[in-house]
Parts: sequence; C-alpha cells; structure tokens
Amino acid sequence: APATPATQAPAAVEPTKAPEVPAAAEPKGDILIGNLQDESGGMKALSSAVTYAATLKIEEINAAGGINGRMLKLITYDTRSDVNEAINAYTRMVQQDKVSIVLGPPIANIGIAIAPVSQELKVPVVGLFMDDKCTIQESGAPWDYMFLAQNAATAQGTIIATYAVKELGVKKVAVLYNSQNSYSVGLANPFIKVIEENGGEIIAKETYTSTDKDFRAQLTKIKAAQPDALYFPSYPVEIPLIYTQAYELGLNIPLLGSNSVPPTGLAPSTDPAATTNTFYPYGINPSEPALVDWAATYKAKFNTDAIAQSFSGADAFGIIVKAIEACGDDVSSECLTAELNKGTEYEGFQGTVKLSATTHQPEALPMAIMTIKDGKAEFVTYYSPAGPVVK
Amino acid sequence: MLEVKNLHSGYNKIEVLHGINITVPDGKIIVVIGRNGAGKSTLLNTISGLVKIKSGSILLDGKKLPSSPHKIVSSGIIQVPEGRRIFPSLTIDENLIMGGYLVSPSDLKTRKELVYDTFPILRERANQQAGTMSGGEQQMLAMGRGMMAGPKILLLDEPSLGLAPLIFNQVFELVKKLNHEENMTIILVEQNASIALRMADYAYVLENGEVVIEGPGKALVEDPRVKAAYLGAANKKV
Amino acid sequence: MQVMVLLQQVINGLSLGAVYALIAVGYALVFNVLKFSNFAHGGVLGISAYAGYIVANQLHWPLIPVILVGILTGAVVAVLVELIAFRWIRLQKGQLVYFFVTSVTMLMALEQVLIIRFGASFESFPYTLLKVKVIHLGELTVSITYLLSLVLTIIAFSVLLYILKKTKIGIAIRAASNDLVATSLMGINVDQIIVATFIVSGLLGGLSGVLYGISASLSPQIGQIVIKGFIASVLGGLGSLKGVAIAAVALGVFEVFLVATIGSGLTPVVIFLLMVIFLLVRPQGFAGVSFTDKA
Amino acid sequence: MSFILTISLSIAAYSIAVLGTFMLTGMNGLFSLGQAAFMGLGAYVSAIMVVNYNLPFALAVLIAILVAMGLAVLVGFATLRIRQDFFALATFGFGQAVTGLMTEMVNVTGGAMGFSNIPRLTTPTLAFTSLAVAIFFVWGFRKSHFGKDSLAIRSNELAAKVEGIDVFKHKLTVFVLSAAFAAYAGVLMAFHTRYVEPAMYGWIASVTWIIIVFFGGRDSLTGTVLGSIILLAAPEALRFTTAWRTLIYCVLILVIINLRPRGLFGTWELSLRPILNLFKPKKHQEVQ
Amino acid sequence: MDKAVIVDMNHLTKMFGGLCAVNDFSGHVKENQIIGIIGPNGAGKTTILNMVSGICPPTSGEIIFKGKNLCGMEPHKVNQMGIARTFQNIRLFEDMTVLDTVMTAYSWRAPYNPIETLFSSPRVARFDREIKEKSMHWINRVGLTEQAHAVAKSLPYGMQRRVEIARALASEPLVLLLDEPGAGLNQTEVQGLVDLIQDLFSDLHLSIMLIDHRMEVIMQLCEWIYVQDFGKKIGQGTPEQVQKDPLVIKAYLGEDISNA
Ligand SMILES: Nc1ncnc2c1ncn2[C@@H]1O[C@H](COP(=O)(O)OP(=O)(O)OP(=O)(O)O)[C@@H](O)[C@H]1O
Ligand SMILES: Nc1ncnc2c1ncn2[C@@H]1O[C@H](COP(=O)(O)OP(=O)(O)OP(=O)(O)O)[C@@H](O)[C@H]1O
Ligand SMILES: [Mg+2]
Ligand SMILES: [Mg+2]
Repeated sequence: APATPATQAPAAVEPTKAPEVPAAAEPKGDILIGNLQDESGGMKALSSAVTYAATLKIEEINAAGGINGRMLKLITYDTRSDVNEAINAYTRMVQQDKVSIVLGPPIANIGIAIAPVSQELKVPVVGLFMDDKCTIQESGAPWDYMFLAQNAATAQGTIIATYAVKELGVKKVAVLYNSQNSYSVGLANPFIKVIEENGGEIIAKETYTSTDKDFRAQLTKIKAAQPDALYFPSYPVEIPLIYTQAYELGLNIPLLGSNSVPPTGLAPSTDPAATTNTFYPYGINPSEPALVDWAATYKAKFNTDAIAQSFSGADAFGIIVKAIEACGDDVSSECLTAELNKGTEYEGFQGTVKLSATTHQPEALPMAIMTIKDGKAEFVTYYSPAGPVVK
Repeated sequence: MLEVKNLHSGYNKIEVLHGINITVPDGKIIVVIGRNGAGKSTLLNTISGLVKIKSGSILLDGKKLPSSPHKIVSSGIIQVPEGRRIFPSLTIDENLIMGGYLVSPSDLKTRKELVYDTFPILRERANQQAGTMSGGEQQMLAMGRGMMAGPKILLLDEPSLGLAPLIFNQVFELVKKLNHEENMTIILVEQNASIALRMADYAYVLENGEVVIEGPGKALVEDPRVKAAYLGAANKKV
Repeated sequence: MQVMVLLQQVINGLSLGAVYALIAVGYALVFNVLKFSNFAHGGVLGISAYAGYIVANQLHWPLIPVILVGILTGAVVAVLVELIAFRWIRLQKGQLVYFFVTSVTMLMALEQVLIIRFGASFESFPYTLLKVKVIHLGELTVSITYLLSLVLTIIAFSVLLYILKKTKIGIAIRAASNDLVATSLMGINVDQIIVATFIVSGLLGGLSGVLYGISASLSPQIGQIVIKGFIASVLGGLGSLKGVAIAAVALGVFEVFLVATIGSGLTPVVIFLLMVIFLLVRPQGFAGVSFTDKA
Repeated sequence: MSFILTISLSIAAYSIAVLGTFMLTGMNGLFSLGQAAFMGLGAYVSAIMVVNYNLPFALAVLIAILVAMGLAVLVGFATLRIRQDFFALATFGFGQAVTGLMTEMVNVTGGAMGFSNIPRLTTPTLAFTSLAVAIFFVWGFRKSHFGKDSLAIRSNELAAKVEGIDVFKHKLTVFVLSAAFAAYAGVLMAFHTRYVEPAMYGWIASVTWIIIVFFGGRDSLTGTVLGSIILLAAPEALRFTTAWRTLIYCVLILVIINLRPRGLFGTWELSLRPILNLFKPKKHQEVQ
Repeated sequence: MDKAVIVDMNHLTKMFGGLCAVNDFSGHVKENQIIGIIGPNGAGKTTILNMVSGICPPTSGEIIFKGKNLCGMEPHKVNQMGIARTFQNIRLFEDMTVLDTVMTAYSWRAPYNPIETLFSSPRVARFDREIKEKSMHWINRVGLTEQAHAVAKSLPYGMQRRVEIARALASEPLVLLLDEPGAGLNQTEVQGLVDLIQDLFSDLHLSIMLIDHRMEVIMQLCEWIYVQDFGKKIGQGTPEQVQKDPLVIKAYLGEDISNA
C-alpha cells in the first residue's frame, strides 16, 4: 500500500483572508517588536550585537516606564542565516505573534529575500542589511516596508575609496574580497567604481571564498602587481588573517578595510606591526565619550566587546522606538510605516540619521575614518564622499 | 572439563537450542553432527559467547563462563568459526598474529612456526592479503589462526569445508595430533560424519536443537539411524 | 621577480598542504581503519582549537602547553564522540552507514556547542603565542605554523604507520575494521580497541585543531575543514596513509595555483574536473594499493 | 499566505528532495554530497528562464529538470563505475563547482547577492500534489524490480552483477532520478521563497537530507516521509528554545538513532490494505 | 552423437601480480554436458570460473561462447548471454527473503522503465507476477519451499548454498557454473544434491561446470574432468581415467581416497 500520509494535505484550502495586518493593538498590552537574527548559525556574532544593543535599550526604556505606559518586548527568532528560515520566522512573527514592526539582521541576503515578503505582509523591517537591493526595488522605487539604519554599502565603499584617492593619494589599487559574501561584494563594487572614476586604477582584483583562511596565494599575486594600496572588505574572522599574512609576505602598503574591524582595534590577535598602515570607514567614532560609556555598559552586561553592529543596531532600534513613540496609542504597522516614511531625524550613535523617503536609507551620513596604532583603533577624521566633515 | 547444562539459546525471538546437555572431558575429542540447521553452529557460538544464553548454563571446570567473547577466549576456549571469517585485508602473517593475540611474544614465534610447518602454503604466502587466497587456503589459515593461541579447548566448526582431499586428511591428522601431543580438548562439528565419528571419543547427534543420539564415536558409526541419515554416501561405493 | 613569485606560491601551496595533511591524518585513521567517514573529527578539531584558545588567551599559557591542552581535549572529545555517537549503534549491531550519519550530526552538534558558547564574538589566538612567525629566505617567506604542521605531520604519519603495521594493537585495530565478531574471537576486547582508535585519532585531531586555530582564526565552523581530510583520504586511496599525505599536499598546491591563476571563483570547478579525471585514470588513488574482495 | 501554509509548503518541497535522497542513499547506499547542488540547478535555471527569458513556468520547470538530469548523467557516467567513496567525493566536488559557478556568473545569477524578483508561482496545491505524486512514484519504484535490485546492489554488488543486473546502469538511473527530484524541489522552493542564493546549496544541505532519510529509516518509505516532515518541521517547532534550537535538533537525531539504529520506523510501512479491505466486498477477499 | 561445444576456453592465463593463478588453461564444455574441475586448494579452479563469468578478466587467452569472446565482457552481460554461477564464499543479499533474492535474477528481463512504475501499468503487474511464480518454481526445485519467505542470510549454511543455486537457475542459463555446491553438506545431503543436479541437468538441458572437493559429487556427475595444480592443467579425462591417473593421485587425491 502506498505510504501516503494522506492527512498531510489540507492542501487546496487557500489561506482564508485572515487579517494579514494586525488590527490596532489591544490597549495596554506589551508592544511587540520582532527581531530577526542569527542565533545558531555562522553570522551569530554580527546578529548578537544587534540583539544585545536592542536588549540594552529595551531595559532602559522599560525601566523608565515604557512607552505610553506600555512595555516593549522583543521577540527574537533565529534565522541561522538561512533565507528560508528567515522568511518563515518573519511570517511567523507577523502572523502568529502579531508584531507590528521588526528589527532586521545585519545580513544583506536576508534583507533581499524578506523584501518581497514584507510587501505582502506589510510589517516594516528596520535593519542593517547594507545592500541597495534590500531597500530599493528593481524599478527604483523603495520597498515600502524595508528600512536601512546605517549607510548602504555604496556609501561606505564610496567614502573609503574617495578617502584613499583624495587623502592618501593612491593610484594603483588592489582589491581582495569574498565573492561568496554579499557584504564583501557589496562594498567592493562601489569602491572599484569610485576609484576608477577618480582616475585611479584597479591593478589586481582577487577573490576568496567564505571558508578560506589562507590568502597567501592572492596576497603573493597582489604583491607582485605592486599596488599603492589594498582594499579588503572582509568579515571579522578574516581580517586578522589578512593583516598577518600580508605582513608576513612583506606587503608594506596602506591597507584599506571596512567597518568590520572591532572598535577596539585588532590587539591582541594581530601583531601591531601588521596593522600600522591601515584605514577604514566606521559608522561611529568609538572614542566619543558617550559611546565609550555605552560600550562599557555593553561589555559589562554581555561580556563581549561592542562592535560596529552594536552601535548601528542600537540606532536601528532607536529609530523603531522613535516611530513607536510618534504613533502613540496606535502602534500599528500602518502608522509605524508612515512614521518611518516621514524622514524624521534620529540622533543616534552614528550621528543624525534621517531616512530618505525615496531610498529608505539614511541621507548622507558621514563616517569616521579610523586607523590603528599599536593595535588600538584611532579616530582620524569624519569623512563623506564630498570630503572631510567637521562635526 | 566443559559442561553444557540444559542449554537454551537462539536469535532474538527464535529459540534454536532447546535444552542441550553435553559433557566435554579434558583431553577428549567430542564430535557433534547433525543436519543443516540443526543448531550445531549455534551451539558452538553459544559456548564462544557470540549467541546469548536464554537459560541453562555452560560451566568450565565447574565455574560459569564469562559473558563476553574475548573473556571466554582468555579462559582458554578458541573457536575456528564456520565460513572461516579470516581478516581479508590483513596479510596471512598478520592474521596469525591476531590468532596469537594473547600469547607471549616468544610463544608467538614458535606457534607460528608450527602453523607454517603444518601448512607450508601459508609460509609461502605470508605477505599475501588473506582475502585474495583461495577458499581452501583461507580454511587452512582459519585453522592455523585457531592453533596460534594454543587453547585448552578448541571448537572446530566444519574445518574440512572446501579442503582438497589431501589437505582434508591432513587436517584430521592435525586434529588428532593436537589432541594427543598438546592434550587439547576438541569439539568438532563436522559434516563428514564417517571420518569424524571414527576419531571421536564421544559424539552427539543434534536434530532440531536437541540431542537425539549420543554415544562413543565408534558406536555411532554403526548406529543404523546415524547411518541412514548422515552416512548415506559413505555406504555407496564411489 | 616572476620566478620568486612562483617559488613563493609553491611554498604557499606546500604550507597549505601541510595543514591539510595534518587534518587528514586523524580523519584518515578512522576512515581507513573503521571504514566510515567520521565527520565528527571536525567537531573534535574545533573543540580542541577553542580549548587551546581559552588557555592561551585567558590564562596566557605559552605555546607548548597550549598545544598539549588541545591534544588532550581532542582525545577526550573523541572518546565522548565514540560513546555518544557510535558505541550504542555498534552494540545493537547497527549498520556501518549509520556511523556516517551520527558522525555528521555530531559535527553539527559540537559546532552548536561552540556557537552557543563562543558564537557571539570573534576570537583569535593572541599573536604573541608564537615569537617568530615567519622565516625569511631572501625574498621568500615561510610561516612557522606551517613548518610546524609539516614536521608534526611527518612525525604523526610515521608513528601511526609504525603502530598500524608493526604493533599488535595496530593490527588488532585493522582486524576490527574487517570483522568485529571474528576479532572478539581472537580474545581481543573490541570496545577497547575501538576506543584506542578514537583516542589516537582524537590526539591527532586536537593537535591539528590547535595548530589550525593558530594559523587561521577561530570560528565555530572551524571543524568543517574536516572536508579536506575527507578529500585527501578518498584521493589517497583506501588503506594507505601515505597516499593520504600525498593527496593532502597535492590538494594544497593545486588550490593555491588555481587561485593564483584563474581565481578563487572557478577553482572549485577546475578542482572538480581534475578530481574526476584523476579518479578515472587512477581509480586506486595516489597510493596505488587497491584491495579487491575475492569472488 | 498563512504561516502554517508557508511552512507546510517548504516541507512538502524539501520532502521531494529527501525522497530523491531516499532512493539514492537509502535504497542504494550511494552517498551524494551534491544533491543540494541539483536543487540549486533546478532553482536557478527555472528562475532565470522565467525571469530573464519570460518562458512559461511549465517549460522552465522542464528545462531545469532536464539540465539537472543531464548533468547527473555526466557526473554519474564518470564516477559510478568506480569505488563508492569516489562517488561521494565527486558529488561533493560537483556541488562545490556548481555553487562556485553560481557565485561567479554574476551577470546571470546575481552572484553572492542572490537572484531575486522571482514570481510566486508555487501554489500549495502544486506543492502538495507534487509531493503526493513523488511519494507514489517512489513507492511504485521500490515495489518493482528496481527496489529489489537496489537492495541487492547495496548489499552485494558482485552477486547482483553475476545475475545479470547492470549495476552501473541501475545506479545511473537512480542518480538521475534523484537529481530530478532535487531539481524539482528546487523549482518549487525558488518560486515559493522567490529568492535564491548559492549559499543555500552547500554540502551541509545534502547531508541534512541524508540524515533525514536515516532518521526516518532507510528501509521504510513511510519512515522517510514522516521523518522528513518531523525533521523539517522541528526547527519551527523548536523556535521557543532560541539559541539552543539547532543543538536540540542534533541531540534529537542522535537520541533517536541510538535508540533505534534502523531509524525511527525501521522497516515498517504504512499499509492501506486494512483500510481498503474494509471497502472490499467480502467475496472478493484475496487468497494469499 | 557428438555434442557441440558451447563454452570454449583457449589458453587462459591469469596473473595476480607475480602469482600465476591460472597458467595457459584450455578446455571446453559441450551442450548438455557436465564437466568438473578438480585440483588442490589454490590450484586456480575458482579463478577459471571467475574468468568465465566475467568477474576477473583473463590476462591472456579467450573464452568463446555463442561465437563471442567473453573476455572483457562485464559480468552482467555474461549472465544475460546465458551463463550463471554460484559462489564458493556464499554471497547473499542482506535482509532479503529467499523469494526476493531469487526474483532479482529476473530483473534485467523486465520490459518496463522506472517511469512506468508510477502508473503501475498492467505490464508491470503482469511481469512482477510472472517472475514471482517462476522464482517460486526454482525455490521449490531446490527444496526451500518452506523457507521462501525467510531471510536468506539467517538460513543454515547448507540451505544458503541452495538459495544460491536457485538464484543461478532463475537466470535461466544455458551454462551453470557451480563452485563447491557440496561444501557443508553431510554425506546424505550430498547425495540429495547430486540427485538435484542430475535432475536439473536432464530437465533443463544445461551445461554445467562444476568444482568440488567431494569426490562422490564429481565422480557421479561429471562426464569429463579437468585437473589443475598450481595453475597448470595436470590431467583430464573421464572420471575413471582421472581416478587412476598417478599424477592426479599424487597431487590431489592422495593414496587413500576411501575417506573422501
Ligand atoms: N543470525 C540468525 N538469525 C536468525 N536465525 C538464525 C541465525 N543464524 C542461524 N539461525 C537459525 O538457527 C537454526 C540453526 O542454525 P545453525 O547455523 O546453528 O545450524 P547448523 O547446524 O550449524 O547448520 P549447518 O550444517 O548448515 O551449518 C537455523 O534454523 C537457522 O535458520
Ligand atoms: N585477487 C587475487 N589476488 C591475488 N591472488 C589471488 C587472487 N585471487 C586468487 N588468488 C590466488 O590465486 C590462486 C588460485 O586461487 P583460486 O581461488 O582459483 O583457487 P581454487 O582452485 O579455487 O582453490 P580452492 O579449492 O581452495 O577454492 C590462489 O593461490 C590464490 O591465493
Ligand atoms: Mg553450521
Ligand atoms: Mg575455489
């Protein structure tokens, strides 16, 4: 007999027109905020930073009596950095838990995958997915419910490229990036474009894959091409390795990084000698006293250092909170979405974040250019594509 | 002395042996014969600890046998199993070393020489992978491997399987020799009943998991029931 | 200049190969001896790497003790893996293929243990662990960790070969891989033999874990590098540790050369094609021994 | 689409891939670490056909499956004659090559950014009917001589050969079929999640399906299907355990396989006969 | 009445590394004839059967069957052409019943492809029913009717041999290769086996190549006997001739054959 689990298929039943958007929340319940993060997968470190930041903020707000007397509650679902899981989790938090807004992950692919789903389920997501595709549709219009709370990859790549050309005077540049990683690819592309537009030349373009730990083959080749500088937008696991291996191979040129260097710098994992000549763009200036304090609280609580995603995650969450406050009693997705579209300015760790209504990304957010001295991160200057910025 | 008392054993739910009683005095050759499926191999495997006892007991010199196979071996009982079960990817030499796993290094040498002298082909092929040997050669190896330990009691499950006539005779001579010269106690399961019974001090006939006839080997050869059921071809002139 | 670049790439390739080889030995031991793909070896490797990291980073222990801690952890974890993932199945006379299944599950489980404990932050061994990191030969550089891997691999291989070929225990380990029942009929305690195998494999896993952890940075997924051991073991040829070593080094050299010539993106494609061609022309693997069961 | 339906639909689609693995690994003992790559091929090819070339869905599906089958023939042809562990290695290499190409061919596939804007064409009806047909197919396949041949080859290849079974052809057939299953599952998923990326199709995914097959019982189709539903639903069901989720999932598998070394359902098969017999007129009762 | 040659083996040689397992063996089987191959252990008898059945291709020489050279042909092709065999070291399938085991021998004749199994077309059902009946027939012939639904591997040794014979018969071969079918049988059972082979032989017009160390089997059944020693043919002839051949007695039988 066929082993058909006949019970399996209440198939034909189309979803009854269940109210896909939660009705206005019942008065005085907790305000539920979805949190879509990687808790048991490879990107946990980045995701946790966001969760931790939000947790700190929530505790602060709830301790002060919540918003309009209502407590905030974070509903965190694990995505394992898997797109299908993320879609399931998003659907679940929207339909079953009835969250009215979602804090998104710092992973582009999930942003890209969630975007069309959010268009159907109509619950806004504020996240750190840096790729343009996460917030902007093919047509050029923004995804209605997707919002980015930090500079997009284009902006970040542009800033460091401009800095390299204008301030460091480099001409011939090598790029080493992870072709399997959207973060890396997303940063490399605008960087290359800007360098070339500014009269520079990409003389070596090397890639690696996510499992690689040995970059000597690529670095040897890069060294042979004799570039003025090397740009490597990489994940934190790879950064110490690239520094160390480049140093060992005697690659004595400025190394241009991305915002995944820890705010404290690379000591003690990497020989300070290897990191002396390095520049990278950062969403925040970690030496600002307010940030130092917050980072200390963070470390005390979670026993791990705050990283870039902690700060931008806090900002993302702050934007959500601001929208909730603005909506008052009506914490519905419609209201929150409308609020996010208004372009209200939010004063966060990254500066004044103002979400553009046309891109759903922050409008021209200057970044801190950082360098490393004796293994410790040091602030150089604020910088925007137009040049140095004084804050 | 090995005593099997009212032994019941079998596989999972199936009971194969239904109350077997066998006594194996030291230094004797005991032969067990029976049809395919009578339970001969099961009996030997139960003694070796490969098949669990359901009820009854097996006593060695009045003491219960340990339960795990390797401990039974260390108490001096070695089985040369049915179907050879040599280690195919090991060489002949290594197979023999395994046979003498519990033997001291100096004994190992002398015993190996003994085996090689008995089966010269094994010496010739000492470094061949055992799995590539011919069936009969493997049988010799299995026999030789059993001899390596110099056991008190040797259980032989159809040692003549696949042996050419010359070697066949040699193996039975060897069994007698081990029995006489090394005073090894031997339990022999054998299809070739006429020759086996002739050398047996005492013999048992198994049918459907029960002992149906027993007696001194010479007497059984003459037993008409045994003749009809087990010695069929021997009566015909070939 | 070109020659120097080429030479440097050769060194890079050999270095990578040395790391792979060390990872492959421990894996190959179980693969060749017990005849199944023990992916849990990756988990053993990962846990050991982190154990070494803890004493190096928090207790500031120097290199040698750190390595020893890794090795011991490896042995302990390997025995645990045997108990959790293999012992029961074996006692219930389960089929060999289930070992593969439980071993992969075990790899994932151990990875999760690391993710839960360490996943929220990035870890690297302190750079001070090794005083001298590279040796300069004119324009060429050789990394110390890789040299260490190379030397240790050679030692590990030799010791292992000796044990498996010449000692009673070693032969018993191989016998057990043929036929557990027949092995017990030799008076050999099969459980002990198998535990012994896992201990040896665990020691090697621990060693390679710490060394790999030092030369690469740490992430909970570090254990997945065991796949290189799998590749080397299969290409090496069943039953031959020498073949495995050659295959591992060859793999490292090829990877480096392909990355340097056609880039990392197409490297897997070419590696795949090379692999298939190699298997077609040399089905017995690098070592050239092939064992066929006789009809 | 409602949450439960979304989940069920993914489970149905993945179950089809698992059924492919059941035929290949469960029944025939061939371990493929590249099954997920076939799923990826199915997903990418069909999505590209529909999105970039505006082909009708059905045609795109057909092309996708044929591409997967074609590549399976090539890979199988090169490796199925040699040792079994070579097959595992070669399929692993194949998987790496395929995902490598997906990443590399940025212009066509979108590279690491993934391929998006896929329309939602997988309806629940399509997914569940497909699963039913797939189960029915495997059931028939296993009941026929192919099933017995599989078992024979799995346990003693040489003996199977000398009784006339063309072992190579059999393995190739099974491999190609399993690739088709995986590819079709890929299609269903692609047009359900509407986004695909290379990282989804690594060897770990292939291994997961193997685990599912052995979890349910490689000698039981019922077990495989139920095991597949259980293990695919488990991550959702275990959500409340937060970060411990995946660890608990692994422990669950280890416990079950330890307790039941032949899988959760062993060799047990759900049989409809008792139910069917209820409806049969008495006089037609079969004589066994 | 001279019978036609059906399998003709010419100058077969098989080397394993430096070892010459079979050295220039020539011989033939005629239609509806039983020939025997005897010789000491390791003489190369099984290797000859392995070469004929396609399992190990000869180093040199040729095997002509139905006008074709079998050398280099794969085992399943050889079987499909009409040569079936049993193994000296029994090779049965794990977990399969006797009936299923025997049925697999018909697989290659199946007229349907995998896709058809989906629709359970009448062809599929009919074929499956037919081969079940045929397989039962062979199982009955070897006397395993009661064991038909038992798992083959759990049967006692002697019965496992008969399963192998049934499986080989189910290939409906022209030539049957039997490698020590008498091993593990007692003297009465051996007589049963001889009778069985005799019956099959006359009913099915088989040609049989037989290896056995039980002289009662060989002498009763074989029309012609080849004697191998150390890979070389040291004699051939009718049972009577071979039995008296001093070379054969010295190398194989020994002086005293009454016990054998
Ligand atoms: N592993 C097993 N599982 C289930 N039943 C078994 C198993 N092994 C043997 N049996 C059954 O036990 C009974 C006795 O078998 P056993 O092998 O002891 O017979 P035997 O006397 O040695 O026969 P033979 O002369 O053929 O070797 C048989 O009915 C057989 O089917
Ligand atoms: N694959 C192989 N590799 C190496 N040597 C082999 C191989 N197969 C067989 N031999 C050797 O070839 C010789 C002939 O073996 P074969 O099995 O043909 O002997 P046989 O005549 O059947 O002997 P028996 O009567 O013992 O079964 C033996 O010495 C054997 O060791
Ligand atoms: Mg027996
Ligand atoms: Mg033979």
